[in-house]
Amino acid sequence: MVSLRNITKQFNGVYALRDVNIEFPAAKVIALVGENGAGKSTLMNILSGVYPDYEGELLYKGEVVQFQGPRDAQDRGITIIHQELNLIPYLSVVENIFLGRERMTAWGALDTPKMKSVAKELLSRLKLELDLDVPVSQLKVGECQLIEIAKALLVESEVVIMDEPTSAISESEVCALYDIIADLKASGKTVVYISHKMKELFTLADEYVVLRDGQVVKQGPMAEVDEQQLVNMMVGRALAERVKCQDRVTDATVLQVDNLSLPHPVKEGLLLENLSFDLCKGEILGVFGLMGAGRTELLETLFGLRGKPSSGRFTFDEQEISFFTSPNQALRYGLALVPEDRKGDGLVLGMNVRANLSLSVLSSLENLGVLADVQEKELCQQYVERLRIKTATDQQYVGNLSGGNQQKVVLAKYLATKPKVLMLDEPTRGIDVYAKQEIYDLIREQAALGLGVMVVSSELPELFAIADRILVMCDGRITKQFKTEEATEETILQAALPDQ
Amino acid sequence: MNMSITSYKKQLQQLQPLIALFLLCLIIAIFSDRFMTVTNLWNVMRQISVNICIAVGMTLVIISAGIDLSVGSVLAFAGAVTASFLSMGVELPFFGVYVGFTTLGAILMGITMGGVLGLVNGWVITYFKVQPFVATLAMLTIARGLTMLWTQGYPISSLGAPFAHLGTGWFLGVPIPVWIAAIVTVLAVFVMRKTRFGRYIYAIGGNERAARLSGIKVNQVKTLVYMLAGMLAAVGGILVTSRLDSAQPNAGMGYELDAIAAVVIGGTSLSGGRGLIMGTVLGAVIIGVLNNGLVLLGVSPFWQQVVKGMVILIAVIIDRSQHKEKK
Amino acid sequence: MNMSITSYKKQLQQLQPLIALFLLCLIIAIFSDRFMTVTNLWNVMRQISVNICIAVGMTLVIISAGIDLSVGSVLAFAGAVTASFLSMGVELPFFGVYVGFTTLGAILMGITMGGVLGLVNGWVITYFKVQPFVATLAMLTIARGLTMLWTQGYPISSLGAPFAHLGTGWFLGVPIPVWIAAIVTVLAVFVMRKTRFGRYIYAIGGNERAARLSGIKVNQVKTLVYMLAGMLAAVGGILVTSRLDSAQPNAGMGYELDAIAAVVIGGTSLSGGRGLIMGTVLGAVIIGVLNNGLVLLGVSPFWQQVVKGMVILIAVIIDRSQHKEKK
Amino acid sequence: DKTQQKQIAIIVSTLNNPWFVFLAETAREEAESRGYVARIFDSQNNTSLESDHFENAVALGYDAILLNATDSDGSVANARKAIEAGIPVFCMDRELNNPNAATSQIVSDSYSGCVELGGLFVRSLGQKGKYVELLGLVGDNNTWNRSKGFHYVVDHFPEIKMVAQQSADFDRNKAMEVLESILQAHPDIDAVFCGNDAMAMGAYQALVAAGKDKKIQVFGFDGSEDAVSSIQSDGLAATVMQFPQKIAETAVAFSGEYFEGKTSFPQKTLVDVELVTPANVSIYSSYGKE
Ligand SMILES: Nc1ncnc2c1ncn2[C@@H]1O[C@H](COP(=O)(O)OP(=O)(O)OP(=O)(O)O)[C@@H](O)[C@H]1O
Ligand SMILES: Nc1ncnc2c1ncn2[C@@H]1O[C@H](COP(=O)(O)OP(=O)(O)OP(=O)(O)O)[C@@H](O)[C@H]1O
Ligand SMILES: O[C@@H]1[C@H](O)[C@H](O)CO[C@H]1O
Ligand SMILES: [Mg+2]
Ligand SMILES: [Mg+2]
Repeated sequence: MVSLRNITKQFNGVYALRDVNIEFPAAKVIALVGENGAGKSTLMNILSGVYPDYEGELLYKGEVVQFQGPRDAQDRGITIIHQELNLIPYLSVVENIFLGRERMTAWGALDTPKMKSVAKELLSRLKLELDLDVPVSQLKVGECQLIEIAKALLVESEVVIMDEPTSAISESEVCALYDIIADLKASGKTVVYISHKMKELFTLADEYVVLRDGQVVKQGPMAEVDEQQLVNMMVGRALAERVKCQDRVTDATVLQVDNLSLPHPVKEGLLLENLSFDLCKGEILGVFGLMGAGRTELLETLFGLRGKPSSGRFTFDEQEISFFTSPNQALRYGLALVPEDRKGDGLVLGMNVRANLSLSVLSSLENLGVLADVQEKELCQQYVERLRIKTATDQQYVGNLSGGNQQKVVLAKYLATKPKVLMLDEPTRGIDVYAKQEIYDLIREQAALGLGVMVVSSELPELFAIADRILVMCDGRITKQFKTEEATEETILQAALPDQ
Repeated sequence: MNMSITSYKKQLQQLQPLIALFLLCLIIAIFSDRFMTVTNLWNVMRQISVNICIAVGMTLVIISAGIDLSVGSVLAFAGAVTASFLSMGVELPFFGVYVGFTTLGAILMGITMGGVLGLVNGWVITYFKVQPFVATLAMLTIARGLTMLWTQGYPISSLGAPFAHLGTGWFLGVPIPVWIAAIVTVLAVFVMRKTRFGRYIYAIGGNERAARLSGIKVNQVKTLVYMLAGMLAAVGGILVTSRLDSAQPNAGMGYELDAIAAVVIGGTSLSGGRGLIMGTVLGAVIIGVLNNGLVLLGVSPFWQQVVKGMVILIAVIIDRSQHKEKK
Repeated sequence: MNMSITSYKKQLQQLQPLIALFLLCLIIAIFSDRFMTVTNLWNVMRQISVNICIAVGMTLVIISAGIDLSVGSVLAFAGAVTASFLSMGVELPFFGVYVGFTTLGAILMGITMGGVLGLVNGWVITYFKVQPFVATLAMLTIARGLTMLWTQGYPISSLGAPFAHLGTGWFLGVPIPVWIAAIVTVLAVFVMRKTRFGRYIYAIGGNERAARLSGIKVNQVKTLVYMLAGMLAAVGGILVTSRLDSAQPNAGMGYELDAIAAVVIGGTSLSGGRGLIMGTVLGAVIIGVLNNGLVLLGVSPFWQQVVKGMVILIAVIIDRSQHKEKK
Repeated sequence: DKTQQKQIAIIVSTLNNPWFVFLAETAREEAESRGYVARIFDSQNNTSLESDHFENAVALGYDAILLNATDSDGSVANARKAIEAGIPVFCMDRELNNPNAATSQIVSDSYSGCVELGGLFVRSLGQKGKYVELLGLVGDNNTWNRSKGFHYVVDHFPEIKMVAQQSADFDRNKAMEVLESILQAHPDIDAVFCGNDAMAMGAYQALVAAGKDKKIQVFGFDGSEDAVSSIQSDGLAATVMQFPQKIAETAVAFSGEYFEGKTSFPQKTLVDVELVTPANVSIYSSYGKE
């Protein structure tokens, strides 16, 4: 269906892709894999017309094409679901789905009823029940991602590219997507599927293509490789086996929450209801839940971002505190939060690595009110080395780093505050296997130094890999607490599902 | 954050500025029995119709996440162009038969000129990627200079009865400027709610990148928006000129701020992506009633400025706090 | 996109406006031999020192992703306050001994007043979450009204030799207003590069939420920024008053636009997060040289406006296109 | 009996210039002292806003309007509106270009004042020298009447040369900045003629800063407080005293006569102006005589 011939793309003289040659056959699902920054998104942006300037040739149905823009590619039958969400926050669900492809009445006015009925049908295919008139800004990331999928399905296309379509969707909710991909395949369409979740790839894909540093490492049938081989090809080396060491967990409680309740900001009722748990020094506490279970709210409430809870007691480092009222206060006491949305909440993209890294600790880098450049530089160097942040210099714009390295910068920023408790919200979202392992190591390392750690994650394997204990949340309540070794996927999911 | 363009009725009910307007009217009516008279209310309506025309254009621009500081100067330029074409018509007596046509022709020339200046704004913004604030700030100066050059600094007066009728006449018991403002409003509401173009303006203001990726010709839409804003400013300019029977080279100075104030009081956020035409109209009415009321209540001109600034602030804060609750 | 706060030297080399300034000076010097004289250059410097003071404050505000439209009115109010305190000092002859102190005291009162109005701006913006454009637009009106009330519409003149010296005097061969502008600039460069506060301003402008999550007291920093902008506007007001030996109630009208133009020509983006004080100073110099050059070249006042607008546009476009290449 | 009280609207072009504040305040005080209700409307130099004020004044049933027009042409339609509604309009200071547009116009005799000033100017320069003229708002009749009166005399002397003519909008700060730049191009001038005193003071301030205030003579117009005291202390060379108080009083008096039934008024009443020089300055004060 599509052939890429010697595709090369540079950004400011740096190669993102170099001489890439790939064939995408019809009626197949092709997994495109690679580490963060390998060039997957860039390649797909070329294929879908987002980047009209590149070297090399694009063959579509046997003829050379040069798309002028995304619309051009779409009209010829190539659709993409982008890695980042591309919805208009204040437009409603229907309005977003039909954006750029509105149905009109004979009078030339927008045909809203028609669009609603089509949208309804589309969403039911995705097993998503939503008020179509609600602005998407009120939806959660996962729901938005499903709307992106619906949007792409609206267009009749020959090639559908999905760039990490499930990064914000829990495993239990991707089944609908699997069905849709199967349908597409059955009707002869080509699906290019990008994901860091190995399990999905092996379920879905017929073929794989591995990219590393902007070059194709290998292309072949999925059946001929196993997970370990694929990972090795991506990374270019074998990953070491890791062992958990449990003996770092102490019994010194560092954080304790009793009966925490938080009112819903708009509706009647509670967003968080009677939560009680504690955390010890050196312990890694995992928090699991489905989309919208209230995990982010919990962390943000503790961090002082959500205003005062309506009830509850909070003990931190043996001091009883009536909950923090601002991140500033939380950080001063030694509670840090690595937020879920690293670009939106974690980083100042227009500043360089060094300025981002030192942002929370500038007061300790002052000399008579003047910032001490040397100390700042040293601090930065220290963390770049310790966390193995891949950056040319610490003067590099943080926006130019790969996702995994951005995540490490956020992590470093909060570690630099020398916290007693570190909370991480989806710390490895959209991050490749290798970088993931590195971040797990870092988390363990910190816990071993006596830090209390809370990790919110939607991926069970992740929690099984690092957590000592797992809290399960559902609808703003804690439904179960497990010691990791006593839990199974089934028991956890059971606890996470709302009991109708 | 309930400003999506759906469920329009629900939103209209939530138009916070209505409360502000109601309170304002009440207070004025309590202290001045002149306020609630028919002539006074028509007066107020006629006075705000220019601001409504400009502010409707401004609303489109602001919803698209832009801003247009040049409207006041564009208004003056369009007024001057119209007036000079009208005067030309008068100077040639053998064209007398075509007076009707000439009036219309002059008006069309004025609106076209407004559109051209708006187009230049749009072109500079989309083609050279200059921020709207800067591009239209430059146009504010340039168009004022052009007006001065065109008129040589002198007003152009005595433009003839048919033209003057536009600004001062009545039709079916309603002042003509009010008709014009009403038509502009209805058209704009229709465009924003019922057409693709309107939808695209919301989309671009909400997330320009996403709009582009959805295949919307962002530059084209934006350019058109600035062109429309220029044309509506020109309509305002023609009304002003007609009311005064004279094109003033310094007309419209500072009108951009009045228009922006109307938009903002009407609940449209300056960050784009949301907003309602009806909100802006309400905002313009509030400002008009306020100006009228301050005079009726005999507030000294110096205090008027202080009070006006405070009322704008309070209106916006009321609006904001209501939204916050909803969030 | 090369406006991070690192590698300062590299950035200074890249200050695009320098090219614009150089070209401008060249053109003027070719056509007028009066331009490159010492007195004329000091003159230009003295004239722009007020705009530099205001524009430096505006730069802080804009880097924090805000805007301050009220500076012109705040300038007038501070000037009026200072002048009236000075006149009071003069009216009481038995305080004669303290004239020196009274001058300083009046100046401090003026700066304090500017700070207070700025504080109100900051408070409205951070506490009520009103958009800076709207909050300072309201203040523009309010502060003008306050000035009128304070002066009752009459200028306050004859403020005494020591005070007049501030605006007209020389020190070590350099006009005192130029000294003041230079000190303001140096302090601001220092604050933005070398202090925590400066870093926080960049961070807030770049990503306010990330800044808050990093433990920065965002509201406090922002309030302080508006307060500083108010104080710097007041410094400008005191200079204007001293130069004219009179506080004019209508002083400073439209100065916000000049200040914003200086910031923008200097390469600071209105979306916040980046920008350099030195860029703004350059921008102010460009505007000053342009104004001076247009008069020296005998350009008609009407054309002056057109040319000014175009030059602003061209300067910004040059700047922008250089950045784009780099991107 | 409050309903029987006559109401007078005083519509002024702007309150951003003390001259108009004084004019408006005097008119109001005068009207109130005669037992009328008087209110000031500020047009902010905006003819359209002035139009609003007229509509409001008509709707509110004012009995007379004292107008200081924003524009000699642009205000004609506004005044006519009131006249058509049966409300008399008395113009103060600024003249309308249509003699029938107002009930009566009371203005300073700017032209002959400047003819006189021109004579003094020529004498002071010894019939020889270079000068700069700063014009007021170019849309205002006063600006041109003053300029024309001045040139009527001065242009007869070929050795007196005008080297620059610029507008400074009757504004002190603008005048200062414009003159600072002009001085660069023409450092050797002997005098500056300004269309009002605010500009004269600004120009003078520029000369002080350049150290040229003793060499270059500045001539103004108005008789503002600043200008009078500057002449007293050897600052300005001369100004022309207008009597805004007299203008205002006449306008109010005419309104009173109108209320009593008089219908015909002189189309134009010229209020005399007087030359103020260091020799006679002691008998003058702000906008009037001691
Ligand atoms: N607009 C851009 N400007 C500069 N560099 C860019 C740009 N977009 C991508 N890059 C660089 O190109 C390389 C490839 O990036 P790309 O986004 O394609 O990676 P990816 O394989 O999709 O990674 P991920 O798994 O994190 O999504 C990276 O080094 C990235 O930093
Ligand atoms: N500002 C808000 N206004 C209204 N509802 C909100 C707001 N923030 C969160 N909610 C609601 O609170 C619930 C919990 O959301 P939260 O983001 O904490 O979920 P989560 O468990 O972190 O899931 P995920 O991050 O995977 O989406 C959801 O039902 C969400 O709709
Ligand atoms: O006569 C007045 C005064 O001269 C004033 O200074 C400016 O406006 C004119 O109309
Ligand atoms: Mg990617
Ligand atoms: Mg979450």
